[in-house]
Amino acid sequence: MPSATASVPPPTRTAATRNLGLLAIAGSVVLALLGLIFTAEDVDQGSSVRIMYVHVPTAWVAYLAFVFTAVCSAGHLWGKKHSLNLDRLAGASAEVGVIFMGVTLVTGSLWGRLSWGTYWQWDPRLTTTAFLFVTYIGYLAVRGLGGTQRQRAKRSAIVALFAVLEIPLVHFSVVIWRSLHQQATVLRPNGDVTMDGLMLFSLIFGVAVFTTIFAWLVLHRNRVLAMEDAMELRGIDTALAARRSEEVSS
Amino acid sequence: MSASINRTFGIAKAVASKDLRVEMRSRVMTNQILPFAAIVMVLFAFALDNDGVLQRVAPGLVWMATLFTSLVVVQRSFAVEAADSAIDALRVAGVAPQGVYLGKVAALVVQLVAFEAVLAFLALILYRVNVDAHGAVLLVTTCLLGSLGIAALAAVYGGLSIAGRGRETLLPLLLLPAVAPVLIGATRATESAFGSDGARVVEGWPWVGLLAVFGAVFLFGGTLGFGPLTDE
Amino acid sequence: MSASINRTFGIAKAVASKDLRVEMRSRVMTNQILPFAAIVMVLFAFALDNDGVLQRVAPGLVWMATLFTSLVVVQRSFAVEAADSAIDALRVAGVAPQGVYLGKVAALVVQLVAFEAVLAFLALILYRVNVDAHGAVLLVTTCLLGSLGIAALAAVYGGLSIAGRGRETLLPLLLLPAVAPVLIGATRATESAFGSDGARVVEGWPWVGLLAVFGAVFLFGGTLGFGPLTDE
Amino acid sequence: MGETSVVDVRDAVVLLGSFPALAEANVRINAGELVVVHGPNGAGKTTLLRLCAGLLPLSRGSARIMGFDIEAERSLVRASVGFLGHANGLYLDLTAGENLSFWGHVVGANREEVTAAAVRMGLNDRLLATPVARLSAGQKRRTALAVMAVRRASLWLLDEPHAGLDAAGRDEIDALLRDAVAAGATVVIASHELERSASLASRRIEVVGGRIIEQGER
Amino acid sequence: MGETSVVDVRDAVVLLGSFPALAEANVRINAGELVVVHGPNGAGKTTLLRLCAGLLPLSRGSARIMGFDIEAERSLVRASVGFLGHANGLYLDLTAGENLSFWGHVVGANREEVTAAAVRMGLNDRLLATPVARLSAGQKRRTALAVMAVRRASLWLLDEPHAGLDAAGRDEIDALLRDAVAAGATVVIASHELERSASLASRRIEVVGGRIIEQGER
Ligand code: HEM
Ligand SMILES: Nc1ncnc2c1ncn2[C@@H]1O[C@H](COP(=O)(O)OP(=O)(O)OP(=O)(O)O)[C@@H](O)[C@H]1O
Ligand SMILES: Nc1ncnc2c1ncn2[C@@H]1O[C@H](COP(=O)(O)OP(=O)(O)OP(=O)(O)O)[C@@H](O)[C@H]1O
Ligand SMILES: [Mg+2]
Ligand SMILES: [Mg+2]
Repeated sequence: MPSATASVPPPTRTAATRNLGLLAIAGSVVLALLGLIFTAEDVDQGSSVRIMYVHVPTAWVAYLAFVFTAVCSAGHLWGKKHSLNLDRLAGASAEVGVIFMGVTLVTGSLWGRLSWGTYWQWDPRLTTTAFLFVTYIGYLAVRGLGGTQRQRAKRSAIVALFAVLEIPLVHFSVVIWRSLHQQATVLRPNGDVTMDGLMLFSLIFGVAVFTTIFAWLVLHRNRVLAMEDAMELRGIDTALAARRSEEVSS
Repeated sequence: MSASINRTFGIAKAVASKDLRVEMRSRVMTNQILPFAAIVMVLFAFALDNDGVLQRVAPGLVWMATLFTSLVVVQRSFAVEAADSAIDALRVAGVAPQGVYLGKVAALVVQLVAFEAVLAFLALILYRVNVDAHGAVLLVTTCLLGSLGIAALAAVYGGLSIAGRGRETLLPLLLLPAVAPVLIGATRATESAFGSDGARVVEGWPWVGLLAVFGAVFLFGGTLGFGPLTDE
Repeated sequence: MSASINRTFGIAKAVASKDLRVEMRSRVMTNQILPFAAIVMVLFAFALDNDGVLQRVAPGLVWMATLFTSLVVVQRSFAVEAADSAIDALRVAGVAPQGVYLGKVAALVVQLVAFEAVLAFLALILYRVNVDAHGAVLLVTTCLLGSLGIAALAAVYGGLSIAGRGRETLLPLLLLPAVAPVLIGATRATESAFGSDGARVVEGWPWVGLLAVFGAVFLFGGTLGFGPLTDE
Repeated sequence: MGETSVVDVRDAVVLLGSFPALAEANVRINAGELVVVHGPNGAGKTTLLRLCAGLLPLSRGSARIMGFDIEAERSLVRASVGFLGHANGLYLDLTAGENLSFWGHVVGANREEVTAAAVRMGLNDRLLATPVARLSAGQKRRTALAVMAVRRASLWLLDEPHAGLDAAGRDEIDALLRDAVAAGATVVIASHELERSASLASRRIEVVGGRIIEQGER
Repeated sequence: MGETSVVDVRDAVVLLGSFPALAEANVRINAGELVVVHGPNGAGKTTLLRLCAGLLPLSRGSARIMGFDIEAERSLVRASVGFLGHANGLYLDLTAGENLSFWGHVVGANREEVTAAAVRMGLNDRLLATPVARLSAGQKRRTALAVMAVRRASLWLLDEPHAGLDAAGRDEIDALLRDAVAAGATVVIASHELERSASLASRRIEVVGGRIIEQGER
């Protein structure tokens, strides 16, 4: 049943992926212009508010990545074929998510230094974010446990479904525990948005740009993972040959 | 269906009583973990006396110790399965993994609650915490639900971590961040029960609600996930 | 005499490097104890932020964690000997027990010092402790001598604990009271190094002297006592 | 033939780490056989038994046990086999009696069956009340075999069941296995004891270097 | 006769817990003998070997090993015997090679001797580089026996040395033990394999119920 050859997805050198990459680059440039030049300074925070255009989108896209991981994992577990490709997509998405979450942490710390005078506060939002980050490092460690690809897929899919439950906790941490961190300003429960028009636009534009970057990275990473899996399967032949020659020689 | 559920609970009972019996024989909890926790509490009492800090720290300390204990106990509980490869026999017996999981959780909860009882009692004496009748009810509920949440999650990841040599290292990495909310909720509820920092008892109940939700979600997820996670 | 001393040190070296290699393979320290200690420190920071308590508690926390770690590590270090009865082979090989003891202590000290380095570093960051050059020297000396004292005692009791089944449970009971003076001395010296509560660095050195005395006494006693205690 | 195959392993590759402990092995065993697996140390006997018990993942090839696919229907496979490895699978802190009655509870055997199995393997009341950790090597193995007898599996997989047993114990095992076959079970044992297993088994399988080099006639 | 007795156990009682695993046992073994200890499971074979290795306290009676009193001169006794029990005494996280070279360091054997022992027990480079935990049962036993060979003890005490070994391995052990005797050592093994040990040993000791019921002629 487990087949000897992994299905390697189509090459990434297609027009679609290339355009996606170009779009990501162009978008980044526009976002930089918007963030650094066109948007106004904040009344209280001055220029440091510009960190927001990276900080908030990376946080949200990291959420998106983790949710995507969970969706792919569910698809793997409950799908008829138990597709390994979905498992690799889940892994790729989690890797990119961890990187984005790392960017959130770093930009948040820098911002904190500017607005609170310290890199780190033991604040619920910050702490839960750090835990979410650690959880997905744990998820990646589970992926690296070894065993066959099916074992890896099943194990990590279950862990992913547990891990995704932490996201609401991070999001609502500011509500549950009194927090220093910015309360929800955009995604408020009551739907009001309190933000200057261009700032809001830039923020949403940033989210779009980082989502494009995310998609582009996941496509490539997924392909690399598929090739690694294929290499691993090919390694079995080498190992079999080695064992045969050992038995002959001894 | 109901027969199979009965069977699952039968297995859970067998596994739980086996685990508790092993613990009674080895006495790791009573002779090893409890004294250590007690000494930590005494040392804290020395280090932080004379300034209300103590009462404030007490709840956090109790729950931190519980978390740590759950790690040790769950690791031991699966080490016992692995020692003479009993786990292979269990896997092959066609035993419902849900039964094994629920049994492990039950044994773990019993041990954790016993541990917390001693610790809470120590806190009352050492840190001069006062608990009234309402507070006591809150405290007991918190202990039960908090332990359930921790145990439900610890047993899942404990099962994952024995699946191969060297995997023990995963347990804290996976468990600690996931269980942190339970820890915080339980600590806040205990603060209310202890009246630390002027917290009132009624403030504790919403946290208990949160603990109940966590406990239920983890137990449900664990019952579903334990089998696939450990069946390799 | 000198030949036999050389031989003892040769064995100590073999045992120490074997222990460290086993640890490197199993990575219990790096993947299991360290993350746990780190998260405890993080949670403490979370629980006790905003009120100078943190800096005051930090030294005690570091040493309490070290003590706990020494327990786990020494237990593992003898569990490794007991797992496949390697200890029987060692006993029968006519190996000088002094060599085994010194080797175990050395491996333990290396692991504890590595652990403390990480913890102290974390304390510096998380708890915003400041250490100047003199403080750093004091800190390093304290870590070395404090670890030596703990390790020298822990190895004796560790040996005792494998001499029979179920005795591991005795370990903390025996170890904790004996090691308390080391713990207090090391904590005080670290407080001086950290400048907690306005302590000055020079105030730390007398404590270091005490640690040196304890370390020497425990090491000497252990070297003499380890053989008779474990040879049954 | 296909229907009666209790074990049907085809071109199976099992990787332990990156080492192919089974390297394209082919085994077929019919219902009611008592088969012995021979081969040098490290040949893959244990791996073959563990694979058939559903304890190892298959990297390539296929394996059907009692008609169930070992990957897709693992839990059905596991429910119908009994496995005893090199280790005894006992709880060392519990007494032999407690171990037996735990398994009795788990598999739903009644008290008489448990007692009968203990008596059959020569475990007297003193031994039943002794923690397994304190039993002698052979007494531990006897306890493990009593547990197997309680299990009443339809496919018995035993890794060196005679190891550590005295002469009388070896005969008892042989009788136990013959009875199991008479009651309709299939038995596969790995063994290094050529003479004893030749008289016991109906067929011999020879494993070398992760492949089956001889299967005897069926 | 008194001077050449390597093992001289008289009326020895050894209590495990409160159970007399040896109940007034008398054994005498001379230098250069290769003796096999037989007996049913739980008879006290392992206990006898462990007593002679200085690993168990004597409750009553006396025991002299290589002329040293087992209670008063325990460390001298231990230094001159080599012991292999039911367990292999290996560090499971270390590779077979690392285990061997650890023992080489401890007993002061040089690298050639260590390599020779490994080769003799059929451990190739791949096995030497594999962690012991991953070796097959027989490969572990081979490693343990290679360690014994490195030890060069004057009294070898082996508990079922053949357990888990394949046919070739059993012959290798027999040769190893014969060589040890030829080099002046005394060898005592416990075994359940009557035929094999009859051809190997110069004398047979029969233990039943903690007492020696037959010692053969010396
Ligand atoms: C290390 C420090 C920080 C971390 C880990 C962090 C983390 C996060 C995360 C995870 C989010 C997404 C929240 C959600 O929508 O669920 C977020 C949003 C946000 N953060 Fe931070 N943050 C940090 C520091 C800061 C600082 C210093 C500021 C500004 C003073 C800030 C301002 C914001 C704002 C305005 C949002 C958008 C809020 C919303 O609309 O929901 N953050 N941060
Ligand atoms: N992780 C690993 N890396 C390398 N080799 C491994 C690993 N795990 C197992 N092996 C090898 O795989 C083989 C497993 O063989 P198996 O245990 O099935 O042998 P066996 O036929 O039962 O031998 P024995 O008679 O000694 O019990 C051994 O050669 C072992 O060295
Ligand atoms: N603590 C204890 N309490 C009661 N009985 C004990 C205890 N420890 C050991 N025994 C008994 O002592 C005996 C020890 O026998 P020993 O291990 O020497 O047997 P053996 O001849 O080596 O048997 P085998 O062939 O099975 O290896 C066993 O009968 C065992 O049940
Ligand atoms: Mg085997
Ligand atoms: Mg024995």
